[in-house]
Amino acid sequence: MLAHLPILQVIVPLMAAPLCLFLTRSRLVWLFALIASASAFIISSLLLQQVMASGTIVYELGGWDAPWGIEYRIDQLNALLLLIISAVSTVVLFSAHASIQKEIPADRHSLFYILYLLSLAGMLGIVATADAFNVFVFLEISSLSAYALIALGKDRRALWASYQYLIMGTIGATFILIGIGLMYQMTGTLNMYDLSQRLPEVENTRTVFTAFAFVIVGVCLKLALFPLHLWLPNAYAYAPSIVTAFFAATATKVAVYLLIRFTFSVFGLSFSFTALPLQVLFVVLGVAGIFVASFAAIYQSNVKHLFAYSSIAQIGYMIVGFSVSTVTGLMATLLHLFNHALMKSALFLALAAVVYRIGSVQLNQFHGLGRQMPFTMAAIVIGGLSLIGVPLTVGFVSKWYLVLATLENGWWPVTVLILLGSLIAIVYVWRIVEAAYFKPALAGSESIKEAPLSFLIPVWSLVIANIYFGIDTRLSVQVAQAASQSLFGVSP
Amino acid sequence: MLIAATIAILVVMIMSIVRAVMGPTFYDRILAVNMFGTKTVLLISLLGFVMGRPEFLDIAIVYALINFISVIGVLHYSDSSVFKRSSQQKK
Amino acid sequence: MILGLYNYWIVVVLMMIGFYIVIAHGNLIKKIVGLTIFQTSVFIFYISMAKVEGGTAPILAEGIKQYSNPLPHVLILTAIVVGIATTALGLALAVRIKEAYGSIEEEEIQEKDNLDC
Amino acid sequence: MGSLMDISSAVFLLIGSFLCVSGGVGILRFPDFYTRMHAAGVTDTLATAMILIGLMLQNPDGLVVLKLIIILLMTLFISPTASHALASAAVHNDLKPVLDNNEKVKTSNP
Amino acid sequence: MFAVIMLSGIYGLLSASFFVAMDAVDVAFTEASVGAGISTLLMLVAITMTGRSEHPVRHKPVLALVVVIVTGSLLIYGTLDMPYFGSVTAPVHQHVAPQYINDSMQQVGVPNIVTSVLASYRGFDTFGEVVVIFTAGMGVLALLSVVRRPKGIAEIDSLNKSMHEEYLVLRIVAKMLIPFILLFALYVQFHGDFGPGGGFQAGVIFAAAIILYSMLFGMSTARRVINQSLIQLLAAIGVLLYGSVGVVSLLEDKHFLDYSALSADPIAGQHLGILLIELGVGITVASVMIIIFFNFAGRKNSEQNQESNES
Repeated sequence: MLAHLPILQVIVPLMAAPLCLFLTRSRLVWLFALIASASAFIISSLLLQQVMASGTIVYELGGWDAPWGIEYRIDQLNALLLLIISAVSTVVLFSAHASIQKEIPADRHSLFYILYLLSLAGMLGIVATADAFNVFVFLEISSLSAYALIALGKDRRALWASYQYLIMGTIGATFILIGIGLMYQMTGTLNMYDLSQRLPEVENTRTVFTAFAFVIVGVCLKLALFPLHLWLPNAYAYAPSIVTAFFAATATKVAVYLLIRFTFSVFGLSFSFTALPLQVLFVVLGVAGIFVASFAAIYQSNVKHLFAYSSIAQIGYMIVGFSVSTVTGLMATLLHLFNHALMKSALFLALAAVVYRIGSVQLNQFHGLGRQMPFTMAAIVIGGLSLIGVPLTVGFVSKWYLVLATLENGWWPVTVLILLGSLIAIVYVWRIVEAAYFKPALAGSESIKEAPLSFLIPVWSLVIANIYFGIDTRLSVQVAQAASQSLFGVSP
Repeated sequence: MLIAATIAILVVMIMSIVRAVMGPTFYDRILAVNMFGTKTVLLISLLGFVMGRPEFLDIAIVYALINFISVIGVLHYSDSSVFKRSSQQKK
Repeated sequence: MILGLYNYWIVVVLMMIGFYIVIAHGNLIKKIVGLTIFQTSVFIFYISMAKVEGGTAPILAEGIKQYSNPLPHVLILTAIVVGIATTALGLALAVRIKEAYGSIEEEEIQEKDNLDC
Repeated sequence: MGSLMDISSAVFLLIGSFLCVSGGVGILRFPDFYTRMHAAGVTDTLATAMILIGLMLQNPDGLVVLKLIIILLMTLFISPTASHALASAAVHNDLKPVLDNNEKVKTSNP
Repeated sequence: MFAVIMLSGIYGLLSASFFVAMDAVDVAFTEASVGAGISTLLMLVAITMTGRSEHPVRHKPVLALVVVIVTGSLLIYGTLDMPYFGSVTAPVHQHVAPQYINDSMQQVGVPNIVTSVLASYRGFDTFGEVVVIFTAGMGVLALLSVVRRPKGIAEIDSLNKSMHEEYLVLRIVAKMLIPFILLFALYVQFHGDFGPGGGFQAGVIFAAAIILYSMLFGMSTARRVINQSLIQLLAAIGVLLYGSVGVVSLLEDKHFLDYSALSADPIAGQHLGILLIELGVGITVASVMIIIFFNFAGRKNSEQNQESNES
């Protein structure tokens, strides 16, 4: 069975989703979904081991050879992403049962799990596949389920946010579709590896240039890169908390993965960074994103909004690392991918616990929570510290490499700006700390208790991972380095 | 001769589009769309012959069906919305 | 010579009409109509890419040498399905928005949203 | 024999096309809805029949003719039914003048 | 608003005729039933629920225009280096496609190349497509399903009846047509190997017949015929049927969706595999379309109910 791991990775959650309809009780469905997600996690860790040991795995679906059939091609980069997605999904799903009891009407519970699994399967599918059109199909699976999940939020603004996301997401997907079509037209193939072989022959044509532009813009829409980020804060803020925790940690990561995959593997490094002034463009957008989103975060009164804006800022960091386009820069991006998934899932899951107890995430409701929910709040503080990039947390590791990468290239103004951006992060994290620890508790809030264990265990396992990977960086750095080196090695 | 018939049908299709755009009442539009649909059925059967592959008449059948269903649907829903409004007026 | 590309230009114009409706119109249903047009134009683009001069439909029959390219047809079949799925979901959302906000105009919803905050 | 078939097929197609075009002119030029419907409904059925029969004569081959007959039967069923439904719906709503006014206000400014 | 919907319906029909002219018969089939049929119907239902009035645009969308023009001109610029329309030497026709055209008969044994590519070579895409449809069905359920039984259902029924008495002719014709449509759907389902058609188109046609029935005979009558939860299970079964074909090939230690695992003779295996997965596609598509439509219409009925209760 080991040879079939790549496909099992996607198929397990995908097949589990319709099976959920046959189970009637909400708890059973939850257990089933949890088992499916956990097995996806186990598969992904096995895959990562295999890839690190023996290099890229190629799996042909339907037994047809590559350019004619669809193939899965797992290298270090995908394996890392697969691990992140399935791990976050499993941990988050652990506390889903308690959380959605409060946030979603009872008759929608099994639908929630179905959509959740579909979305998970969609993301895994995007990451695992090596076929450009297959990317589009799985992108739609994950985004359609995402729209529905976000719309399940209690607030009516969830509907509007979901609608906006739908419009933006569909435009993005259609742009990607146009880009794929143009590429196909010039090369006659859809397989990514085959494309990378055949694109250099035609790389000076205007069509390929247009294809590149469309793919990049489409991916950036999904990525919520700075000027195209407008859908993200509301979608994250009004979705059910579990959904926010899952998407904040994974959805944009998948888009970053696509960006890296298309620029590095498909179009090739030399083309990607000469056709458009991509380097300058992305540095400017990335840095602008960091500042605009961080400043916006300071003025939010809804904590979910606050962290959503900080997500946009973090995407800015990833883009800066990406635009440096050296091994170190890409490594920093990948590390930040990994680390940001850890911190954001911890933070939003802790927020889910807060919602479970007090039913709101307005900052002024947080007063005195530091004493009433000490463990949850401590988790938020550590997550926040990680967001700032304090040493001994994961945030420090990735910022360190980012700074190294920019200095290596002699971009010291960018370095300064990155450090300044981190200072702003201190401000917004401090606002939460201030509200939770230094404000008197609200009247009538004495009854608020610590969150149940079903929240605390996943939150704290994420927090401990945050600290562990901040101290013992061997594993994450090793994988990220291998991935970025292979990307630079493969690209012509 | 096939070509001539095709052209004639294309002309009629354009005419019915014009009617559909101009209106003026909502029923005119439905009428035009309905006519457009039947003409499409004809066009497709003709095209099959023009291209020398007349096996594709299945599509024409589907068209006829879909056309019928959508006209019924339009009438059904327009009627019920009218009905809704009249009930509101009674209020 | 340049006329050999005319069909793509028509497709581009159609696409842009759809795209314009999506971003410029405030009515939620109209936006979805625009989205449909946008997507359908992309389908037309793929299909016209597949056409071969003198070719016929890719169903094997005796005595026919030249077929059009079947691959884009397959892709577009899939994409049409994706399109109708998106449309259905978008319309469902619009209906719910109408129930929750009492309006399907972008600006009014935005105003009501600002009041909520 | 072959030429006879061809000629008759051509004649049928020609009549069909002519009817089509006249229907099209009718739908454009007639003054109000009911007359337009008359033009469309009448020519639709006959023109379709003519063209389909013309096509049948083009290729007298089992399955194709069968399908053409199916299409013909379906249009013979569907087209008058649809016209009938349309007309009755219009009449039904015209009987309520208030609604009619509403209708006009709404549709003249869509 | 109605005009907009009508015209978009026409656009669907037109693009479908264009697809026929471009030799894409399968696509035309689908676009006809989807673009002109189902999606127009859905939009109609949606606007009856949201109201058909529309406010004039107040702001000047200059920015939108600029974005559109920039994108458009980029695309035009991109077309300049494209191979000419219909050219035989375009790379599209040189690289992957010829193999499909030349070898699919030996490898898959199905004359319709589109079907063999769809179901066999790129079978996984099609699996994704089924899942997309399934996702949409579940999403619509999550958004629109109404739990409580509408109270005044009998009242609505009688209203429906009075409304439909005018449709007497329609009803009789429909009664004659519906069995034929269902039969035709089955024909399309199983004839997909040889001519245009296949699971998706058959599913849509099947669903269209049910929708026609429910429109003419009232939603509650149709509900009596088709059980809601049964149809949800059917949607899941379709996906599972497709997936289990793949799982069987995994168990035989072949690659996922390798149909040669199904039978000793590879061609027979391909035939069986394609038959099964097309069936899965058909079941899922038909049931999801019915789910979507019923939930839209059911929501509308319950809305009307509330109104009539209020008045």
